[in-house]
Amino acid sequence: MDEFLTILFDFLPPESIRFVVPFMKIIILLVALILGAAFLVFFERKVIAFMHQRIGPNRVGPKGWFQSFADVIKLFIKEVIVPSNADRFLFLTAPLLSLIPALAAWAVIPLNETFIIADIDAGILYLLALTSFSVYGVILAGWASNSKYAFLGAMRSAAQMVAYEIAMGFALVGVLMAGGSLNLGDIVAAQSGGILHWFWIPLFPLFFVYFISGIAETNRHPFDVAEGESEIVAGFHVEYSGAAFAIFFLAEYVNMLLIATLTSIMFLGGWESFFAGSNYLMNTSLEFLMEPSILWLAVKVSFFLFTFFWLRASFPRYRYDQIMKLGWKVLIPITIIWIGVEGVMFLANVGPWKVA
Amino acid sequence: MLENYLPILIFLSVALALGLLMLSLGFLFGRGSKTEAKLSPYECGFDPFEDARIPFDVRYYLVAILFIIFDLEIAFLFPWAVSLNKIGIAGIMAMGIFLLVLVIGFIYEWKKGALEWD
Amino acid sequence: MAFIEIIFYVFSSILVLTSLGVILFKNPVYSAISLILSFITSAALWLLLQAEFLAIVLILVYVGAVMVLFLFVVMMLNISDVIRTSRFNKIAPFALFIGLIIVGELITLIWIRSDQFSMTSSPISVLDTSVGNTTLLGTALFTDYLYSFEIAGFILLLAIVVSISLTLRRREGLKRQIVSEQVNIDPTKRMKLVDLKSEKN
Amino acid sequence: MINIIKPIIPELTLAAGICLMVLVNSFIRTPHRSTSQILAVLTLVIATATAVPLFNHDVEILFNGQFIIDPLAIGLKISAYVAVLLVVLSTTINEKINQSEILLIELFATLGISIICSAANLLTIYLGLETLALSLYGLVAANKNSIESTEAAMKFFILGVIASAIFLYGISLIYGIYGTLNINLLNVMIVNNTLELKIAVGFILCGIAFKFGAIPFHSWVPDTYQGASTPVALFISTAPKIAAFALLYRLLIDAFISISETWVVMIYALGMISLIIGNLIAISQNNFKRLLGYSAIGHIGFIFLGIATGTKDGLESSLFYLLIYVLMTMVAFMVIEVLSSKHREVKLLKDFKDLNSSHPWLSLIMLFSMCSMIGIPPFAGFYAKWSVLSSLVEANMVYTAIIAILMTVVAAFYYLRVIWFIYFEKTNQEIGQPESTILQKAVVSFTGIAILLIGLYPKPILDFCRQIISSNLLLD
Repeated sequence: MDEFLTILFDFLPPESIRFVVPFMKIIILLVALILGAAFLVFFERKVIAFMHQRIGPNRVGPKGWFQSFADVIKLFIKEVIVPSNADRFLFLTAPLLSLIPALAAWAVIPLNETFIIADIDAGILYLLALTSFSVYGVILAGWASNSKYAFLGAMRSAAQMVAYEIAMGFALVGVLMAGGSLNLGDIVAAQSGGILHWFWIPLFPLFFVYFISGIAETNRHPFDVAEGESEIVAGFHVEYSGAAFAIFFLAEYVNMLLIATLTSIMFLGGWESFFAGSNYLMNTSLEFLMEPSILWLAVKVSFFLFTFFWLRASFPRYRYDQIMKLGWKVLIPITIIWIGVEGVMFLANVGPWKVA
Repeated sequence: MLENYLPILIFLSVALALGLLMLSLGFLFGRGSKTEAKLSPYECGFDPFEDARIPFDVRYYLVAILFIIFDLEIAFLFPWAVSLNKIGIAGIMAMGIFLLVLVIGFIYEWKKGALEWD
Repeated sequence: MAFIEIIFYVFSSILVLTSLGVILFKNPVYSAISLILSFITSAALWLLLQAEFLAIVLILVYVGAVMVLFLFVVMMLNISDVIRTSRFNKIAPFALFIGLIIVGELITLIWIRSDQFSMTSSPISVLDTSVGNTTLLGTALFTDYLYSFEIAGFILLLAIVVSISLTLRRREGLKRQIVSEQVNIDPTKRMKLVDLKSEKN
Repeated sequence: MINIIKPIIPELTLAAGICLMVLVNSFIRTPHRSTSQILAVLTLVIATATAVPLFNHDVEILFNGQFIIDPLAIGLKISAYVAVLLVVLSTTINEKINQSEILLIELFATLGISIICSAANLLTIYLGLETLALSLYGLVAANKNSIESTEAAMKFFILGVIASAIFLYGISLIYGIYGTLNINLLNVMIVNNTLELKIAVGFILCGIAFKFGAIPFHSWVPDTYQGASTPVALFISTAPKIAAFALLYRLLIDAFISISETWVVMIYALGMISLIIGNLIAISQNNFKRLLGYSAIGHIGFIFLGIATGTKDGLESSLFYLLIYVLMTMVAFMVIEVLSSKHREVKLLKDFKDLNSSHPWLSLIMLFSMCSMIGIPPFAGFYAKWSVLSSLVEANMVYTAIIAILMTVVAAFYYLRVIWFIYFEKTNQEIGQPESTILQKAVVSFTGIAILLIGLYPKPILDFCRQIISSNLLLD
């Protein structure tokens, strides 16, 4: 990718290459993300419709495939209402504050061995920092709207995100102990091999906790009390309309993609093949299945995305005290205990880590 | 090392630009009339009686404080987890004591009811 | 490397502006947001000093946690009251005086004595870049600075104890969900079959 | 292994006691005072018992230059533990504030004091300082339902964080100049007195002065003494002062002895202002706790003057003065604590009216404390003042000594006022029957008599101070 882009922009002065190449990579990634988010909305509706035994969107385009584009156009030609009591500047800044971290997190995510925008050492730390930053979009949206429902939603959401971020952070520590690096590429490399070499087996509780807190962090069902329709209308974005709402919407779906991708990378071996190192496929015509590829990552990500929808269709919304209880009293103890277990495993030299 | 952070800077600017673009597109295409009722905050059809920014339960602050403490703990755990191979048994024991102290704190929170939400 | 210098000046001017914003904005929420921005820009400056781990932890802890608490507090204030009773002008001369002293000291330090600073070796050259910044920090923290690290653990415990003892008020008469009781319900105690004799005409 | 563990056994004891107390507090719904108190007392007794044999331990620096064990550290630790022990023993149960948590936080503070006493690194000093400061903020605010206490805590907290920020700024300047935080290394590296060093020492001195409560960093002292509940004020006025002395010693003597001419001037100025202004303001106070706050400032002035002589003799007498001061002020607060009941707190001077007729024994003890604070022989306070004054004279600071004597006369005025109220004012208002236990009365009596006994035979304490100070090889 890098070489290709370098050759492509060969005509530019050499100093600018280091700006142009990442820029082009970013554009490619952003287009993919936005398209992904658009189709994700469509799939969500289709999957849930399937589970409800309905048809779902089927009017726009063949079998409804262009539904999301119609939605996007609709959203953009709608009026952006800024309520009269709202703090105008913050009201319009809040959506940006939730979009920017959601997108910028992708900078450190490798999609295969070579495609990564910023290969920094402290990748996971960067991700955690950005995740913690995303709470501001919600809080400020709620405060700036100057509406009671929005404010309540923002407060709920902030306390919830805060609780689940700790569980998430502890789960990440477990991954780090196993992977021995903060760099996501290195973590995938530490899992090289087939499905039995991935971290989901030694870190099963953390895998579970991470995905659940990921759902809670993105304010998705069944943890969506921040926008619980039946209680506080639409929560923190009750006053948002048109393009401003679209930004929140985009951020939410990009975050879903992010959580699914991260879970795949950290616990399911990223782009490694399910069959890597398998003796049965060796030297057969199916040997190509053992190669690592971005497609494997796509399969894993799709599975987690499907799980997002599946959970949404299956579970009723949690009550708020139950959410807090789950976060503080179930997930955090599990992660702390498992970190202790990992420490013991490390001392006893069992597990995936290499003792130097 | 710094070289690796340049794309992040570019990415942040691009993301900001994208957000601003979306907002301005919304203002550009989205036309409509602004009426007083439309611009008032959403509140069941009534005019709101008071400012929406009301005081709320002290419990939220407690949660935020506890979050800071645990966040710091995570910040300590990160360098520990990646240097496990280098610090040896003594390092692992050190973190064991540290975690033990904080687990005692966690038990205290739990038993005192600071984690209850009612 | 001129580009890094440009970045440095951009971020430092943002830092200065946002720090001014913290004290000059009348609306405390805006002050808090300025503070957040200034943390982010100082993190960027730390990054320029190769302090990768610390820069990101600055964002993680201060922006991600401490400022959330600040915003909680500030948002609860009745904004119009706060603006009216702002006593900024009374304290300003004193604060300005202290600020000027500190600025003056820094200028003397950097300007007049800059030749002495060369005696401390530049930290960047010492670092072994093949191992990550975080790993190096971890290695030092858990071996050389073990004692301080454990003290930090106790300070955190103290913070837990103090914050709980200061903020927690038990409200009376609340009903809580006790899951274990719900799960361990004995159906025979909840339901009773009663034979009702049918009415006879 | 055992060689590393042995010097830190007192700290480990405290830490284990703290953990145990946190657990006890979390599992017992309504913790009995006695459980917590017994635990706290046990912890402190064991800590003291393990610290005493370490007094003759070789001077050693452990944990990569972060922990030092020398007679100074151990001596100050023992004094602090004993002081806290007496405080804990005399604390009454009171349902209004959560007493068991107060005891717990006091143990935390003791741990902080311990850390400061044997810190060999500016980082450890700062950590110990923050442990202590954070617990003190919590203690002052512990009386959640009292506006006075909350206000005092707020003031204390804000001033405290500013002071520690300034202190930290000084430390970072030092680190910027010398590239190390290790006190021994600093002592070797600091040879010439540069401007930036002076600035850094000035900043650090601000932090120290705040901890002591010297003017102009004093404004938290009267407010917290007045606002905090009596057991808390009792604690704040005693053990943390010992920590402040350790802080001063570790920084100014251990690290910056080679530039003593710089900080001696600053200490002298601080001491002089505190002595004069503290005593003058104290005259007009009607609230006894507030009065003790201002009198504390005056005493701190005395202690600073002793240090400002810059001689070993002056340091010894300052330390002696400090220990005696801790004892005297402890007695004064203990008497209020014992007199106060659940329903009313004795705090105004007029509450003492005619105390003699209802509580003659407590009145006598209060008389001991006040006379000692004035410096009337044969009470301990006399020897404390006398030793500081004589070291001042020896250091050719005769005029300073004269001013100090003058201020003692001023101070006598307000201390005598207390005595006047106790013995000569008549009132119809009965002071209620106190709810204090026999244990508390025994502790008060013990400390009260100790003032007299030390006054009659000051040699052991003086020798103790001499041994602590002269153990330091860095002093000339």
